[in-house]
Amino acid sequence: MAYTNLELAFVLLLLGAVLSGPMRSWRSAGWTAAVFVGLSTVLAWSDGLKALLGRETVRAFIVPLPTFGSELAVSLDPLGGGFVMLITGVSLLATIYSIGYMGSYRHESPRRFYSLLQLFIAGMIGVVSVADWLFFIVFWELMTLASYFLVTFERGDPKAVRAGFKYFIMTHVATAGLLVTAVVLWRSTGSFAFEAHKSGLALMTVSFRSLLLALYLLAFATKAGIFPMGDWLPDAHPAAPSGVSAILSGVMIKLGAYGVLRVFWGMLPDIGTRGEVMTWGAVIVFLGTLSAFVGGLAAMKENDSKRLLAFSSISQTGYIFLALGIGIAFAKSDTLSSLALLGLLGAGFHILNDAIYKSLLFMNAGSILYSTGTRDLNKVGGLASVMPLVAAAGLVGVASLSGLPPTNGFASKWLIYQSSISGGLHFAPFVAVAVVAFFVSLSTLAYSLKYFDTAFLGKPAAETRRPVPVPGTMTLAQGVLALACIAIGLAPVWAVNVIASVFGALPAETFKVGRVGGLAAIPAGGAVPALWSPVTLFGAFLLCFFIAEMIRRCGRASVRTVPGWYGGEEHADDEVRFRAQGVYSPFNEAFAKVYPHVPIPRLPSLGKLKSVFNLDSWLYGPLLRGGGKMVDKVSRSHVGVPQLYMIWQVAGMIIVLALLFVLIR
Amino acid sequence: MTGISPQLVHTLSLLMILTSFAAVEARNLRHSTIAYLAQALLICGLLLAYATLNEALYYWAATALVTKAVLVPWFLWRATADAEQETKPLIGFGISAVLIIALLAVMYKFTHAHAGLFVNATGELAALAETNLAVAFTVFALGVYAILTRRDAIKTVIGLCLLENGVHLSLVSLAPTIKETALAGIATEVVVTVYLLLYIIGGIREKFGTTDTFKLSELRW
Amino acid sequence: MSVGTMVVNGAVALLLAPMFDGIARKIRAIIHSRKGPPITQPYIDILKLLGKEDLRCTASVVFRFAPTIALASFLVVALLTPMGASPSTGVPGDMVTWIYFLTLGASAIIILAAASGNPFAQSGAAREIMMLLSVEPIVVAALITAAVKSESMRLTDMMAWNLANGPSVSMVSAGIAFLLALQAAMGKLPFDIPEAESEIVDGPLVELSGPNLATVKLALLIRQLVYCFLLVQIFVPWPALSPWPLSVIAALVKVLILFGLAAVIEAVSPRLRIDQSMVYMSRVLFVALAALTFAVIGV
Amino acid sequence: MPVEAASILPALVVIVPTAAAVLIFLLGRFTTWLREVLGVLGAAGALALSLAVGHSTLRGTVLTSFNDQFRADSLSALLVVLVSGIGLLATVYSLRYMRHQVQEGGLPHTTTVGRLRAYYGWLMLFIATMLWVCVSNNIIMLYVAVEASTIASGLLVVFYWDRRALEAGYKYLMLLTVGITFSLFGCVLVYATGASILGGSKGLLLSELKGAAGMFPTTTVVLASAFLIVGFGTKAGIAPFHPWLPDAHAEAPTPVSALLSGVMLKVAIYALVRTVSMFYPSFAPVAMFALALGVFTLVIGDVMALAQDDLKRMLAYSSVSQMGYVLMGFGIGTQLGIYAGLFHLLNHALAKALLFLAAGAVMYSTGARTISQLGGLAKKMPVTSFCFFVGALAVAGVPPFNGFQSKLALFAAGAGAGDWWAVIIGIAASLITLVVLVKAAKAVFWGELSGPASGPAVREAPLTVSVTMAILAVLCLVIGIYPKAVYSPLRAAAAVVQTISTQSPGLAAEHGSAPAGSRSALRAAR
Repeated sequence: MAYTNLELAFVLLLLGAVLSGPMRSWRSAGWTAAVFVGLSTVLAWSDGLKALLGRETVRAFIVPLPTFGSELAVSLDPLGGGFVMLITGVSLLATIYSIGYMGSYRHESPRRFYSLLQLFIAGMIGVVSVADWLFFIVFWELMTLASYFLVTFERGDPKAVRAGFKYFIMTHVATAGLLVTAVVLWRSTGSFAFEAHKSGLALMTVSFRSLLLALYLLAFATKAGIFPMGDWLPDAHPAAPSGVSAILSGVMIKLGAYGVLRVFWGMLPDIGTRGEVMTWGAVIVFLGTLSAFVGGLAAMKENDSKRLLAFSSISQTGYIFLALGIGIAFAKSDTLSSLALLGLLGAGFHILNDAIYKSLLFMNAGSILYSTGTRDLNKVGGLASVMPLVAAAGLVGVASLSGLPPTNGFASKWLIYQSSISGGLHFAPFVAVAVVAFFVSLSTLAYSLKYFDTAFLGKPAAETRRPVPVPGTMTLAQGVLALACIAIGLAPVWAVNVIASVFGALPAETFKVGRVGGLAAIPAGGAVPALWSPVTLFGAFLLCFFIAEMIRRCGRASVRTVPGWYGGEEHADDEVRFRAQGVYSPFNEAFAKVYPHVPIPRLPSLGKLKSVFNLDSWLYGPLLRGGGKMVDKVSRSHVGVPQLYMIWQVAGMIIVLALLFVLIR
Repeated sequence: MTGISPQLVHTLSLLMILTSFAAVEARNLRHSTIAYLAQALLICGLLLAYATLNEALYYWAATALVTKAVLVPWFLWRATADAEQETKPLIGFGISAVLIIALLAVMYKFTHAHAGLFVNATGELAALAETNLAVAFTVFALGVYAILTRRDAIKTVIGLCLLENGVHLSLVSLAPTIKETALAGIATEVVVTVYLLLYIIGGIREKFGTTDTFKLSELRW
Repeated sequence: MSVGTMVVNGAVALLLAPMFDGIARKIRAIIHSRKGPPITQPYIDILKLLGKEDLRCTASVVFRFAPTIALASFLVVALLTPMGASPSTGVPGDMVTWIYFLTLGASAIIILAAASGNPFAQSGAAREIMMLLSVEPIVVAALITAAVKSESMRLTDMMAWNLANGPSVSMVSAGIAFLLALQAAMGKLPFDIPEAESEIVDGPLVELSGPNLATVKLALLIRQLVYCFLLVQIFVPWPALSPWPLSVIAALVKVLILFGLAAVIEAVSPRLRIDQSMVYMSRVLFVALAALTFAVIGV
Repeated sequence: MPVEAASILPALVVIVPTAAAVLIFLLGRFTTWLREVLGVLGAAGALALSLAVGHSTLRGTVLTSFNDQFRADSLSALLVVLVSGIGLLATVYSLRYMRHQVQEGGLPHTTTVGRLRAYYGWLMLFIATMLWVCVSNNIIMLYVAVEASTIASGLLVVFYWDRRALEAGYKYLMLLTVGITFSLFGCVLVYATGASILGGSKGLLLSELKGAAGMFPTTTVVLASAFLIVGFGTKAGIAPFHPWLPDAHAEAPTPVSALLSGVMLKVAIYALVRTVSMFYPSFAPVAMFALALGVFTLVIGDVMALAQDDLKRMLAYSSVSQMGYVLMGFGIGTQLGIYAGLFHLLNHALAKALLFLAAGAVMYSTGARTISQLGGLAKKMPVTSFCFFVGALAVAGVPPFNGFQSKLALFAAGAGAGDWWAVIIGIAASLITLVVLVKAAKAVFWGELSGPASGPAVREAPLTVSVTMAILAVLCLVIGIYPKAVYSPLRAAAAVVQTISTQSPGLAAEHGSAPAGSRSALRAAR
């Protein structure tokens, strides 16, 4: 039987896990892992490209489980292909990054890192390359398990351990829902195959189907870190080693979006469910908007670099779900096909971009941690002079995170706004979504600038140790990602074409591709006309830059370096350093006053928002405490006196008799 | 198919109730031991009575004599060497007397009502079986009752013996005519367990200084 | 054609922006019953500054190039702004592009401030962002209203739609919301919170001098101009004179009126605290959202 | 229909460890090493014979000896191999562990090296009696064997002879004996009725009774199955008859705990299934009832486990819940259900034994077993922590470990039979299990080194200890990744048990592969 390269890649990863397992030295283990991940990346890309560009499904059959109506088989359709390429690409860079980064864990043993890392990658690849719920769940769990051990890599740190535990349990509770749906549909169809379950869903009553879909959504939204369910994210991502955080935030949480696509885009019955699909789309949009908003505001208040980025992950995943929902909402309508495509394109493109710049930024924050030993933005500053390249990469990262043209972040946000506004023409609430999205993107700008300014600009901080330069591998990984940001930003057309093929559509239905790679939305199929021609505009921008520089220089002013002016007094650098916590403090206080006055939407203040966001305090905490009380009561019934236990025996005996009489008579 | 005297069996089995009542209620462990001894002898008598139908039962009678009537009482006697008075039970004499009478009545009615369902003998054997089953259930119930309401570990052991007697009585009266019954009866002698329990109780007495089972509640929740 | 438009737009922005400021200062002086500087004063200031010594408080590259980037991006915004009434189809952008290039310039200034490492500058930068956060949503809401009405995200289409269909409730109220936010968008009193001279000595610009200061000042002036242009062209595009140079002139007149209005308000009102300004902005945002709702309803 | 072949093997399986026990009692007093060698030899011999039995039963023959008193079909074979295999591991584990316990004194107790003789002797007897349960074909002897295993293990439970041990031992013996006396009543009823139907000695033989069960009068069935469920259920730790279990499992020496939790419970549930399943075809409600009991048990067990701070008690309670899963499988009663029950029985035997051995290793090196006292051991005891995590995840049913396979089969079976409530509760409870075990694992092995764990003497457990754990861990992983390995024996074993009458028995023969029930269950469900 013919092996696909993907299987080969998978096997290679397992092999790498085995080989790099016993190694004692960080370097050798790291390079081994990097080599194996690199090889499997090449292989995976070969298959992914085949699936993506060929718009075909790479299939290979491995092991049958006929009695479960299930089979382990590679089935890589364009969607899976795209994700496989994303996963392997980011993971490879993260692995290379880790070679340098993990140098700060000399005291730990590399065994617990690289093997798990490769298992983690393998799990993710498995998730996106099967078309069978049973094995989907198996790989999903493998992924969760490996990532759990990676998150708790600093097992000496109780906070990390707690965070990992929270992550593990929350995702597992969600996955149980997945298991339930799988078993239910297996029962009604006798198979675990995606296709079979699609037909199974079609046969069910609306209410029951809605129940199952809700379970699906719960599972995937939890993994994706969508606001109410994704509460594990801001704890777990900072806790993990930065390379892992990059993968977690970069690709793993995107698999939640993958699942939503699989189910709500791929598995909903085609006929007679338009209203239903619309409803689910709206639900997803709502969830997305909510967590985009909450995540953005929470990030603005955060002073811990990695936590800030984690919240921003929540916010950006919110964007993805937002667009996803719009795409799904109109997916089944015949007239608004290209509007649906617009939404899906926006989501897909934003998945790609967020994967790139979010992993870049986590690596960036990791470099700060590596160099200064702290994640607290109050304790760092002026790092640009220590690591200029990292700073440059960080600048590109924050630029595209906040969607400044001409980076890739702008291109996808452009699509998202366009889809939400044109969606608003057909389903009014989506317009409000557009406004919120704009506001969130401004808050994104706010917190990303806060991150960049306080960390890299300004005066060096006195609190922390002298920053050490970061290894080349770390810089390399970030450089590659930064270049990717700009390249995709300048030529979004290519990306859009590829992503359109993921959804089996032709972009030409929606876009007129301009002479120089511009995108012009055609007013057809529900999309409104819009235009984004990056090359032209960037050309114009360069021209203007030239002019502006001319103006600036025309005076031939002489240059002199002087100390900063602090109202005429002399100050040491640290005294006049503007700390991160001060950045938006007026704003944050103001929020508390402002928002209650806003008639619509009536939002809690930032402070309250934090407490709303902190689900432990009002949801999980009481739940656990209540459960604990219950458990305690039950356990108190075991008083240890033998007679009591025997009374149970006899009572049980009598009950058994009675019940059996009832049952059998 | 005769040679077995119904009256004898009736009397013996009804006497068993009295003995077990005594064994449960006697405050002095040695007295209840003696009561148990008496009951053991009664069982042997019953076995002998049935043995006229099935000589295999003679072997059982013999072993029963050794285990029930000799070994177990002896163990109990040794175990109660230094503490003859049992610790105060949960339920006093009067109530338990009433309970036991009620129990007997219920069991009697029940078995006479439903015994036919699982007594497959005929004629007087059936009648015997019904009486015996009633008695057996009562004794069984008494054993359970003793185990539940008596705080003294040794008393619970006696209760256990009563349980076993009840089972044996039902065994012999349900399938008196089959050879294997004897084998079954012999195999299910509980004497080893009793010895082991008393051994452990000895240990408990030396560690805890008492045989009050309510004190045995350090391992809980 | 489009290239021509863009050239004109750029030229207008670069050359006339200081003049509007000069006029505004004149009006203010008159209200203060002063003589006031000549209208050309801003040109003179800028030219003088261009020649002055360039003092650098930091060697940061960002600090070096941020002023230019700010000016360049606001120029790009100017290119994208429909200044003449004729729908110049070729402009390679839409409302999203417009807003984001504006944001690009703003963030250039913010980064510049942060790079200077001066606390005044940095708190000014923070305030800048906060103003952005409270003003932009209003502008966006207004623009989205227009987009919904005209079913297009291209500014020129919005303008054309308004010209074709005449005023409508939603558009007018959106325009009013924009107008109420304009003062803050232009960074004039009572909303000049980011660079409050008497408070944080010009905020982001405190460390700037010579050509850098000139560039940033010019950039900020251009920003004021494009905001005004956007308002008048999208929400009150009438009269649509042709040929389009005429319409450009008409637009300039309208902008001039706006500037005068702004100058009057500036002259008579004290500076608000940022929280007060946000209360105000939240109210205005309400108006804008109401406009949007009207648009969705279809009035 | 499998061919029957007279063979001495089933009897030998029992006799060999018994002989080893006798030898230990006789010769053990002379030298220390002799009893250990004899012990290992006995267990190893038992394992070898069991494998032989398994081999021949896999080829479809049923071994009988002593005119059908001993009978080994594929179900017995599965249990026998399990018992003797884990028995051997526990014996090997004991070598260093028990010496350490009685010499350096891991726990406060009063034992002497001399009593190790009794230890190994009773250990062998314990294993022998459990094997006896599995191969006995005589319903009365089944009871006798179960009671005998109680006695043998009872002496092992009180081995330390301190307050806790004695209390645990008393409860253990008392509750179990009472419970098993119930089952004796059940056995007597079945025997008497069967004897009157089949006549004479046939009434004792399970293999014969199976056929006759359909003709039993209803009352007898009700009484008998009630007595049997309660009796053997007590032994199997089914709630609410479980309270002896945590005490005994926690206070016994660790290898014994591993045996108790790992196999003794399984042997008891085997006896339960052997006897009760004979009523399945004609009295389906019995199965329904078993299902309900199983679900109740798994909930209670998990809830109680949540409340524990003592590592071994926690494991014991989680055993209760897992036995609930097993009973649930048997209660579902379809072919797939019984297959799943057996599969989970196997997996839980491996995983829970592993967990107890790992906990023992922790006690071995730290002397502490209170979860809240321990912490950060992973640095000092990597192997142990690895094994514990494997065990925990396997029991919790996380892929790619074996527990997932069986639980999936279980839920599939429940779904197939339409017992939705059971499936939902089962899945939810398995999440609690996960919480319990992983929480304990991270508390013990992660975080800062604290309390007893920080002692200088704390180091990885000795070779014999860690090797036994490693073997079990590897087994868990292998079965989890390649479950096909155990399909055929499980299929054969499942085919032995009679299923409830929603489907024709022997469907396993119809299909090529193991959980053949699934499709038939589906057919039944449709």
